[in-house]
Amino acid sequence: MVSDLRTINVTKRFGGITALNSVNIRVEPDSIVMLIGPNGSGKTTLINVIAGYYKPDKGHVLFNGFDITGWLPHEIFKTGIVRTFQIPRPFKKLSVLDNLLLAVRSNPGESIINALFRAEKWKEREREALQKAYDVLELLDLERVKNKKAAELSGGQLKLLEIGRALMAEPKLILMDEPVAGVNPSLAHEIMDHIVSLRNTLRLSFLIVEHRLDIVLDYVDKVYAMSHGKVISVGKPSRVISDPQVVEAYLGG
Amino acid sequence: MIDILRIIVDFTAFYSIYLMLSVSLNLEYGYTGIPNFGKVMFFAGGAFTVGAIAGRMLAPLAGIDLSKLDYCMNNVYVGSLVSRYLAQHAGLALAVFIALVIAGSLVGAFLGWLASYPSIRLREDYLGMTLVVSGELLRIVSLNYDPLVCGTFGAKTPNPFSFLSGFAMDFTRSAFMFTIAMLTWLIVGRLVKSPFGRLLKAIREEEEAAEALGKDVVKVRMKVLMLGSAIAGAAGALYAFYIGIVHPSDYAPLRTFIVWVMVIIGGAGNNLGAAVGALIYLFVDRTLAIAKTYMPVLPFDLNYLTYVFLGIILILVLIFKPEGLIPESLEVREEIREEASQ
Amino acid sequence: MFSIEVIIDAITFSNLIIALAIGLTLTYMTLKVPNFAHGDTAVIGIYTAYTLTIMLGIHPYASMPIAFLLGGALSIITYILVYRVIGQKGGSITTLMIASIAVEVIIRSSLHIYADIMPKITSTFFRGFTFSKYDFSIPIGEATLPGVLIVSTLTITGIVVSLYLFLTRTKFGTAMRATIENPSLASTLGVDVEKVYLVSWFLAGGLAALSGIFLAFQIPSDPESGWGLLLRVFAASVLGGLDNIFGAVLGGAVIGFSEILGIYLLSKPPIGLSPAYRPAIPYLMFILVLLFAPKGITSINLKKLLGGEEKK
Amino acid sequence: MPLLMVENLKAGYGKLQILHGVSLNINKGEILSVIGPNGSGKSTLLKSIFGLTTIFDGKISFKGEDITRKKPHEKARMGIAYLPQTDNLFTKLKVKENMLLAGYTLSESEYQERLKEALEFLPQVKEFWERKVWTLSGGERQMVSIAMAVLRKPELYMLDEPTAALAPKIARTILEKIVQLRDTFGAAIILVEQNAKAALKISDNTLLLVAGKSVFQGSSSELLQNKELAQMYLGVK
Repeated sequence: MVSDLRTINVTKRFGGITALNSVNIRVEPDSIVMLIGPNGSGKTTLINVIAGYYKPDKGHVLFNGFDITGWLPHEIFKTGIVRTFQIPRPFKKLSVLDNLLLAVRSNPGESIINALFRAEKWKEREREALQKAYDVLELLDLERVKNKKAAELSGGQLKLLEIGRALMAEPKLILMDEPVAGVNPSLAHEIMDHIVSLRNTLRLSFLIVEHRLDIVLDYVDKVYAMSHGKVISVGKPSRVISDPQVVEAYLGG
Repeated sequence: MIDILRIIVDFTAFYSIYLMLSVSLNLEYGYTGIPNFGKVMFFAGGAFTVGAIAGRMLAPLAGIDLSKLDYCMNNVYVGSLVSRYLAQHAGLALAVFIALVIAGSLVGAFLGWLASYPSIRLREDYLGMTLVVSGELLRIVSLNYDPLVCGTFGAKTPNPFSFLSGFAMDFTRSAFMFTIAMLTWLIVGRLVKSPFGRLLKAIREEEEAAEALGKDVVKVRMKVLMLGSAIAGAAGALYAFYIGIVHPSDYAPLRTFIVWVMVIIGGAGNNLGAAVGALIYLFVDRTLAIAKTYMPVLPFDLNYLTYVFLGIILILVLIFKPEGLIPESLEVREEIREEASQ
Repeated sequence: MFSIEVIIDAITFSNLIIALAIGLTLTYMTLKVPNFAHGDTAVIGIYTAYTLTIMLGIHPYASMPIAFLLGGALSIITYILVYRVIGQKGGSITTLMIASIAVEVIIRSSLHIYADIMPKITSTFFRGFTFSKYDFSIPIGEATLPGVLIVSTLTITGIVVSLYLFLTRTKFGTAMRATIENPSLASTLGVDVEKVYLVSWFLAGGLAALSGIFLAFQIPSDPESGWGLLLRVFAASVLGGLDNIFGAVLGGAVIGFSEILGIYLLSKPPIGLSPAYRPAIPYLMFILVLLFAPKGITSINLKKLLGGEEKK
Repeated sequence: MPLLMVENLKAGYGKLQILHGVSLNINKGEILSVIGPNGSGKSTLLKSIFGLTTIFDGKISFKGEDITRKKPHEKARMGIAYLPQTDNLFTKLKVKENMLLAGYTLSESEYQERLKEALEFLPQVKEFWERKVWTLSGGERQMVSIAMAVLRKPELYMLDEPTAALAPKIARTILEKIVQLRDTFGAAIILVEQNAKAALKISDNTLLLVAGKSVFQGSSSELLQNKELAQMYLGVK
């Protein structure tokens, strides 16, 4: 699966504040890239620009060479970029299984005509999706709760469901906003193990915003450090966290 | 005996109309979360289609030259001549009936498409107000603009079942109406059980998450409002034929309220709930209407007391059982699961 | 261009809409839900005054304080019994709106029952009556100023001024504005938020019932009068932005004037529209405002004029 | 006996646990800064002490009294002032109206007296007395919110990132004012700061929070000399 994301000089302003100032990043195929930086450094804004929730004022977002700048969120999804939310947003009154099935890409059963008159068109698809959903449930250890309302899950399970939905969508690149925040350490390591194995087996790429450096750092290939809307350091994890500029930005000089 | 049968036949006709309305509102509000406070507008759209077209279209066939007489001043007369003509041409009569019900639903869908423009952009409170106001705007225009449904005169609708008479006619008409209503109910029931129905609930629960999963929320809302309004339009057309006259003042906001009562009491987000809600409402309403004829003369119109009761019941349900009598159920997808495990 | 009668009509009608829009905005700011029963509260005022006039011979203007208290009390009761309970149970905006429509239907139908019963007791019609025969008038030059113009203008001006002073010059009024903006912060400072809401609902209901009386001086009234008023008040409040009382004053004036002056112009040749289309003017304006300036006219202009920051 | 004592606090929002056991002590006349990377639970700690989160376990005592389950307004009345990072002012109201509300529960004479004190402490506030809050700059707003707190004469201030998004010069002025709060009124102050260096300079003690746990607790000078601070702060080790 090919996946190559680049942002070129992406700039985004809110009122008088420049949230992103000419940001260039690249997520290479089959890689796990991490974005770090103190509060207000622009990490989530960058995710929102890439996922189509904000339009950048300047610059471009390229995915596999296509210019996807300013596309709407549901159009971005179609390119294979899928995002997760910092605070999980499950469909609360639906079962865990339905939450997963909803993430299926271009389900023919989601059109009125097919739903009513062409069951043969979507039943097959639904069956495949169900098989896949079971794999995902097993992978994320959510089998026991598959027929529970999403509203009844624990905080950690909701985080997993958020990731599960992204996996169901046959992504090429997953944008993750704090996947392990508020998750206990052993589960957090499990989540990161999953991410690495997905990269290795399905060859997915990840762009991860996370503060839990203690947990995540060991798993990633490359780190971008941001401060005040700019990229201030990039490279191998060990290099970036010992970069004096990064330490300075965190400590607030 | 025939009295009871007549009551049942009359009940069935009304039930068909209200079932369609509550099913359509449930689709919009219960499943998709669109608070349609202007239901009566789409209902009126269907009824006005019949009122505006039926008499005028069929008059030449009955040998009336509309250029020589004022249709609105004479529409009762024209209507009865047309009915008499249709009595001789059963096939044509039924074709006209079906065609106009379809036309009514198309007009409903068109109005739904128009209404979907603000409904996509507005918050729920603003949307609620907008739909109420739009419904009233349509009523004021129809009351004053004669070429539509003859304003305050009202437009007589021809009776497409006049080839029958007496109980046979009432029975056949109710049977037709009930068939259409049941078909609607079954179709919507099938729809909400499908992946499309699942998508509707997802949009209701978390709009942004649905977008993040590639769903075109705007388009889906638009489709739902058009479909719901098409059903309401068809119900309006049936109502126009059943009552025999289309009078704009009949399409007051109170009708919207009644449909909400049915959906909330029955249980929003459950297709069976919509059917049960309509049944309960109609049972109370018809019982009171019949009881009225046997009761001593009250110093006021009993209908008003009915509305007071309905209002109180609605508030009590909202407070103590907001999920309704038949709450939304969790979809377990047994059938497909079994097939998958094979 | 406009005769003095038309201007008088427009001012009197606007006064009414302004008073109602102020009340609607007050309650909207507390719960963020449009109160559909607001127009009916005005009709309760009309019926209170009418009953007192017919049965006790009290002049409609003299009934205004009683109508105020009654409307306010009713408004508080519905708030406590319905909206507060549903709000505490976590009811959504839509749920509250449905409840509000139910309250509207209950009040309107009760008024109908009242209007059915009363004629049998008093041998007088309780529908389609006006107070015009009780009104006084003052001749000025060529024209005659009807009493309702003077009384309603003085009353509404008095209300707006005293409301302004109350909200800006008193500690409780300041606390009300603070609560409306940020209830949780206000409560941490020791403001009794619940009391603020009760006062808001009381004032809104009282104002509606009191000013409703002016309507019956202008046009025949019946239990259905409240509904038509309500939709005009929606238009006025939305035009005013629904987030400040002075926007409501402006919105009320714009809607009231456009309706009266608009239909006057449209009904004359060359257009010659039927005057029955009159309510279509505020309804159309409402839809246009929502489509093109959904936050109301005042908010847009204020922000641009003062160069204020954007607030989420 | 410390003024405020937090023992093994576990708290979060609904089902989501953010704090996994945090303990701290603070005495009168002391500034305690809470530092740590974002997402470590600094703001949650203040909110939890003030009673705005779900507390799963642990104990909070103020002046020897167990206040773990007390409601925010009760805590406010006991003498704890909490200044959230945002929404700590009525933006549509004038500065003087905000001050009036800060003294809402006071009698008129008491209010005038306290107002005098507050304005002596922060004379700058008089300069924008008649202006609506939304027309003020971030630094001016911060002054007003501190003045509002001073008016209520609390024994414990809890300030959540009072210098966030402020220009460095203004941030320094605010920090100076915080030191003065301690020196003039003998108040205890818990200061949550993103800017760790600046916070360490003015505080007596420091609590370093990483991933919802206290990693270091002790005198600020001790921490400043600690060579591994940076690594600890980033939460790598």
